[in-house]
Amino acid sequence: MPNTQSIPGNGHASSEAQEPRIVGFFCTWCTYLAADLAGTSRIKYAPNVRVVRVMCSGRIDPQFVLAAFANGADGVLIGGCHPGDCHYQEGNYNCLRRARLLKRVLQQLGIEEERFRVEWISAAEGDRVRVVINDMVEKLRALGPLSMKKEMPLVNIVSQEHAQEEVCV
Amino acid sequence: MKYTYYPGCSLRGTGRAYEESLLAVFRELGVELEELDDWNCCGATTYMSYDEVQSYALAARNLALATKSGNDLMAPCAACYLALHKTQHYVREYPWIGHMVEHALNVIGYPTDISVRVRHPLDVLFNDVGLDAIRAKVAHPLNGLKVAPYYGCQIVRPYSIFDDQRNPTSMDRLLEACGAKIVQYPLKTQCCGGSQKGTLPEVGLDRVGRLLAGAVCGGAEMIATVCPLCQFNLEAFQEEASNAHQFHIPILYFTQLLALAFGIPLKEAGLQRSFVSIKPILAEKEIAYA
Amino acid sequence: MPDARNPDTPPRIGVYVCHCGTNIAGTVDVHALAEYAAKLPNAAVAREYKYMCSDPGQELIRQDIRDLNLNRVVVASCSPLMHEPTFRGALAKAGINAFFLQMVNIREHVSWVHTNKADATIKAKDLVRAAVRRVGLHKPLEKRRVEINPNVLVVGGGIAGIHAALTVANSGKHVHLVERQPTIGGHMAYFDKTFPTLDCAACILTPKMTAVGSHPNITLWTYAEIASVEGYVGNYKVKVRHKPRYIIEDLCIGCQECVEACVYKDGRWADEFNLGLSKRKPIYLPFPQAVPQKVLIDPEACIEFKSHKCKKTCVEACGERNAIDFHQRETIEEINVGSIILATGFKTFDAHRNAYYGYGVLPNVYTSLEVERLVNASGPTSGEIVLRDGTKPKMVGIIHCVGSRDHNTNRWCSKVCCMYSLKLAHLIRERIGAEVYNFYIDMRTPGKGYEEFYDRLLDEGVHFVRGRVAEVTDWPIHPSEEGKLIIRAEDTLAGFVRRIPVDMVVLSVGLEPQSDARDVRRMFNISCSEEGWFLERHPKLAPVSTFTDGVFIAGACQGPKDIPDSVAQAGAAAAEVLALADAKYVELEPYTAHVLEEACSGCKTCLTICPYTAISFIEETKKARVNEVLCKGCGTCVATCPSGSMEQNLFEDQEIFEEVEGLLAYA
Amino acid sequence: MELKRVVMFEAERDPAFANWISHTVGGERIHHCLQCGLCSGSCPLSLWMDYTPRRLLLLSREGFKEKALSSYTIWLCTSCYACTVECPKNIKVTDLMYALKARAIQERFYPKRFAVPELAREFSKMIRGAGRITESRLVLQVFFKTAIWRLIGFSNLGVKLLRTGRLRFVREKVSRQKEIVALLNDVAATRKELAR
Repeated sequence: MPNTQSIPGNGHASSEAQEPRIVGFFCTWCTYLAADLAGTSRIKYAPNVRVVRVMCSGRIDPQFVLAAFANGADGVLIGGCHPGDCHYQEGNYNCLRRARLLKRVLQQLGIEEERFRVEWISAAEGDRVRVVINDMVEKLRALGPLSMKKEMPLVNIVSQEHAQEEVCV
Repeated sequence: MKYTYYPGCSLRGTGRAYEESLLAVFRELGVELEELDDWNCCGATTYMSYDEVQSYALAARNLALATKSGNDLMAPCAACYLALHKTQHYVREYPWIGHMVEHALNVIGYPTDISVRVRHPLDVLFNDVGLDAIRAKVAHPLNGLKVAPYYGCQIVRPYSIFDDQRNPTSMDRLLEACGAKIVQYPLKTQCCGGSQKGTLPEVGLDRVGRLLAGAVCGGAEMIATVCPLCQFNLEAFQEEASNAHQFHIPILYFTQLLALAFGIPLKEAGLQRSFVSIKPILAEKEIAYA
Repeated sequence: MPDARNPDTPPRIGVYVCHCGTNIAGTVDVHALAEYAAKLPNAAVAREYKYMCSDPGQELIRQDIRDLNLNRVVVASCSPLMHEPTFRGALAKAGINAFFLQMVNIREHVSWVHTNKADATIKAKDLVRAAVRRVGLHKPLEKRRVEINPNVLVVGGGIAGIHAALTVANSGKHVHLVERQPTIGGHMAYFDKTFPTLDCAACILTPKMTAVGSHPNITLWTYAEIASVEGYVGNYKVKVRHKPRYIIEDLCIGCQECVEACVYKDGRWADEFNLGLSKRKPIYLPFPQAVPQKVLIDPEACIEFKSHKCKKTCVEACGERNAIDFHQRETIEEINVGSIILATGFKTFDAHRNAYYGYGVLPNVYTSLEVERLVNASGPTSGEIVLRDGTKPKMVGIIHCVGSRDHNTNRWCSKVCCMYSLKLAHLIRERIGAEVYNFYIDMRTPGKGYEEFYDRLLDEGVHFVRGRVAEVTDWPIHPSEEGKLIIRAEDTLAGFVRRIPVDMVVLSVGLEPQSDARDVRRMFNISCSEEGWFLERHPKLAPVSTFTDGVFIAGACQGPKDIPDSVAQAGAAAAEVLALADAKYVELEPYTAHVLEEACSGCKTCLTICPYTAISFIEETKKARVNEVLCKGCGTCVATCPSGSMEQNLFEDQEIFEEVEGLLAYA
Repeated sequence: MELKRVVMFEAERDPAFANWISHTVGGERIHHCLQCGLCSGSCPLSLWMDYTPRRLLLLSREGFKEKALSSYTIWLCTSCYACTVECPKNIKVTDLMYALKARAIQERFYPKRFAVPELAREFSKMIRGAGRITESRLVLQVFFKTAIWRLIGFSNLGVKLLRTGRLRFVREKVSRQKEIVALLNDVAATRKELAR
């Protein structure tokens, strides 16, 4: 249900439109906390990432990622707990398994792999947030904006077939 | 086994014996050394204090040449060894240095890949050749000759690549394999004074004196070195440095001791070049030699 | 946007932008942000205010909810992990469901991490827009209530664990105290005196230890470890691994006749409690005041275990008490508790790691903990300060910050070393009148009576050299140094290097996390700092809580701490635990998953995915069902369900899609 | 004995110098120095120094340029890297010594006929000219430039070296000298650019 109502401009000048826009899906217990820690430690990093908080990286449905790309994101960053550290025991492993499949799908869609990134960042690694985000922004700047039509009919089919694979895994 | 060989300036001058013995030993071990094509001075520590980046560029030229050759690069002189490693670290650590060096390499039409693995003979002999191969070659064991192993500073600091930084032992093990007895030498990684003997004599002399005293008190009959400058300082200024003790102790390159044990003729290992003749001690220890 | 599954329509949303003083307003154009928010679809009102979390701030929201009958609220302020409960409370108070709230983190994620005001403001706008779109879909939710098991587990029998256990037990709750060593007491039991008051450690610790041993409400598990932890706040299932002592604890009365009778007439094995400075027998009591007063057998040392040919004089001595059991096995028992206090303590820095101080090479170089034993009346020399050769040192050097404040080892200040170094300096000076040199970088004596103690040491004529020691060597370069240990350091206040010959060197080793801290952390599902210290929920406002409800931390496992601080934390943790237990029940977040039965194809994928076996398959309906009490709300099953027939409260697909589109949708 | 004013006025500081040192290679962490003196303690030559390395770092960090550059310490450093390895705050002390040396040479902050800087200068000249160092020639050059009498002290050493064939006057040289010159020139050039 894409929103049809017109939305007032948020101040994005055309020049900034060139700046890569990244959607981050961070798990509450590790990466989101790490980002909070970066804040309390006043660590500075590029302002290109918009974070969506989920309880666990295991909650992240490949459709979220595809939706982000479909809606104009130039990159998607998934942040979860280090392997073995998941607050829910193994959510991050499930996340990783899906991410692997998703990478293949993105390939087929012609989306460069640098645009989709999965990082394990623990609650203590505030500075790692800076490193990862700055690095990703740099890479995406080099790549330039993602050229793709706004409509992406594939989305649901794709996630379905991926789901089938998931079952067979 | 094949390595690109980077002699460095000293091994063509005061450090001749190092090169001679080194080549002899590797020949004996059947390890091929190919001299780096048209190598230049590494910049050493001296150039650092004149112009840092230029010295990195100098080292980089050698590294670029060596990388092309494909084999590991072997640098016997501690100063070269460090200069090469440091360059590789700093072009990575400081992008602006990397930029300047790459630019310079481009200008002279060189590839900018300087990632060749830089090795020290100690490293190669201990890790690649191995103690067993060494033992197998020993013809004239050193019959418990008491040796103080002196590593000096720059092959263990600031980067400890193949041995413990505070108490390196690779040379100890190599010489033991040749039948030498290693004496306790706590000063083994202290500085020899570098070029101080030439520039600030009293300071340099003080260093030399301490190091010699350390070895002699430890009961050493000989000091083994891995660096031409260390060897030169410890050997050339023994009389001047003599204070409480009268110093008269042979200072050999560790490769010369290996050569001895392998039964390589003294002349081929540059052993005639040392100021303190080693024949008396060889006789005393009944160590055969050619 | 009004959504079929969304009961009340249309959303009337109030957006509230917090200045947080200048914390946010300094970097984000809060005024522009509020103006922008006001224009967003479904936004009924948007306001900015200095401190939204303050009472007037919350009142502002409540007022609007009543006057403008808002049914959704967006608060753009700090991290939701900070104030979400606060604002949910505000909503509830104003009579609408607490979960009609969405918070936007424009402090930790925007104003504190960005510098360019324009960029920061744009980011804030995007986040607010997304929240406004998302919140419209929020559904009314209720928190779940679960009963709380009043029993408490305390892990670690050091001073922190002991104090916590006693406090809880005295309130009438039952405590399980689990200690890895064969006795409780922890590091404090090693000490002779405690700074700055110099009261005898044993005199103040032993009574508490015995109290634990005899307390009716405390089950003491020594020589035991936690094997596994399951469940959630209020209802934890914990498995305890009980290592064999080869002594039946209930039968042993601690008479130690067996130790007397052992075929080995005197000790031959390094005595753990004296850090190897003395020897013990294969059968032994850890130390005289050990609690419980039960001996144990070291199978590595005991002949019977090696050859089965021992005369077993110990068994004879034990007589009809029959407390010795060579065939004892490890046992694993399960206990149920409602909350947990971790007080697993610290370990001291391994002095071997600093090669230049000669520990392990030069015989007269000791660690501070070893010296604690040397000066201790119950220690290997019964309190006589003598070197390994039996002579009294005339000159002693105490080196501070060994394994502290050093990027090559540990970066942190270990907090207690300055003070315990002063204590040891005092004891050495007092007992044998030796000249004592302290080598320090900075003297750190904050604390009640600490600076006064430092003053006292200066009166006693102890020397202080400001400089980090470069080397301890037995290599003399001056006649006066023959046969001594020479300490080389720059006297940074004098401005030159000094070489000071001494007879004894004391390395004031720093504090480190336990080597298995990370495993423990995983088992209890809490976080660690990069160094390995357990992470508190909030450094100031929740210092003994963790991010896992019902699990609390106390003492040095959270960071270097002295005895008073550890005890204070233990008390605090005990209070938290009691508050929880007396609440009888706890409210759980409602982020659980549920099955949309009409859509469920019964493929069972979710069953295999759920780590808590919270999903079961109902045969008659051939559909999956989620047990909401077991579900912890990770949402993995939702993302996995092939038919999209799983949903997670507050993290529904539609809500997240809406948020994502909101983030990216701008004209 | 003479009375000396010991107060240092803020006006005597050179903030530009302080800024330079903290931006030079190895200086990035100089502000972390907690003045523990481990560098001095681990330095084999500190006993000859007027200012210990620790003090020198402090003086440079605070911008007391004259004091720092006219200190003997920088010339005593043999770059054995003990300080760099031991520093608890990972400050690259050795590199700072290089930086100070280089600066002192540029600004001629050293006694006349002083050997260390001359060595550096001659060394660089020889590399420019030959790409390699011929030790014998270098030594001679330096001594002519500094204190000729030292040669006498060395004469019998010279003989020994000659006898053992270790003093060779044949000029060591690279064949593609142009490359060396181009290399060095380019670095100088790029530096000028960066400066601009």
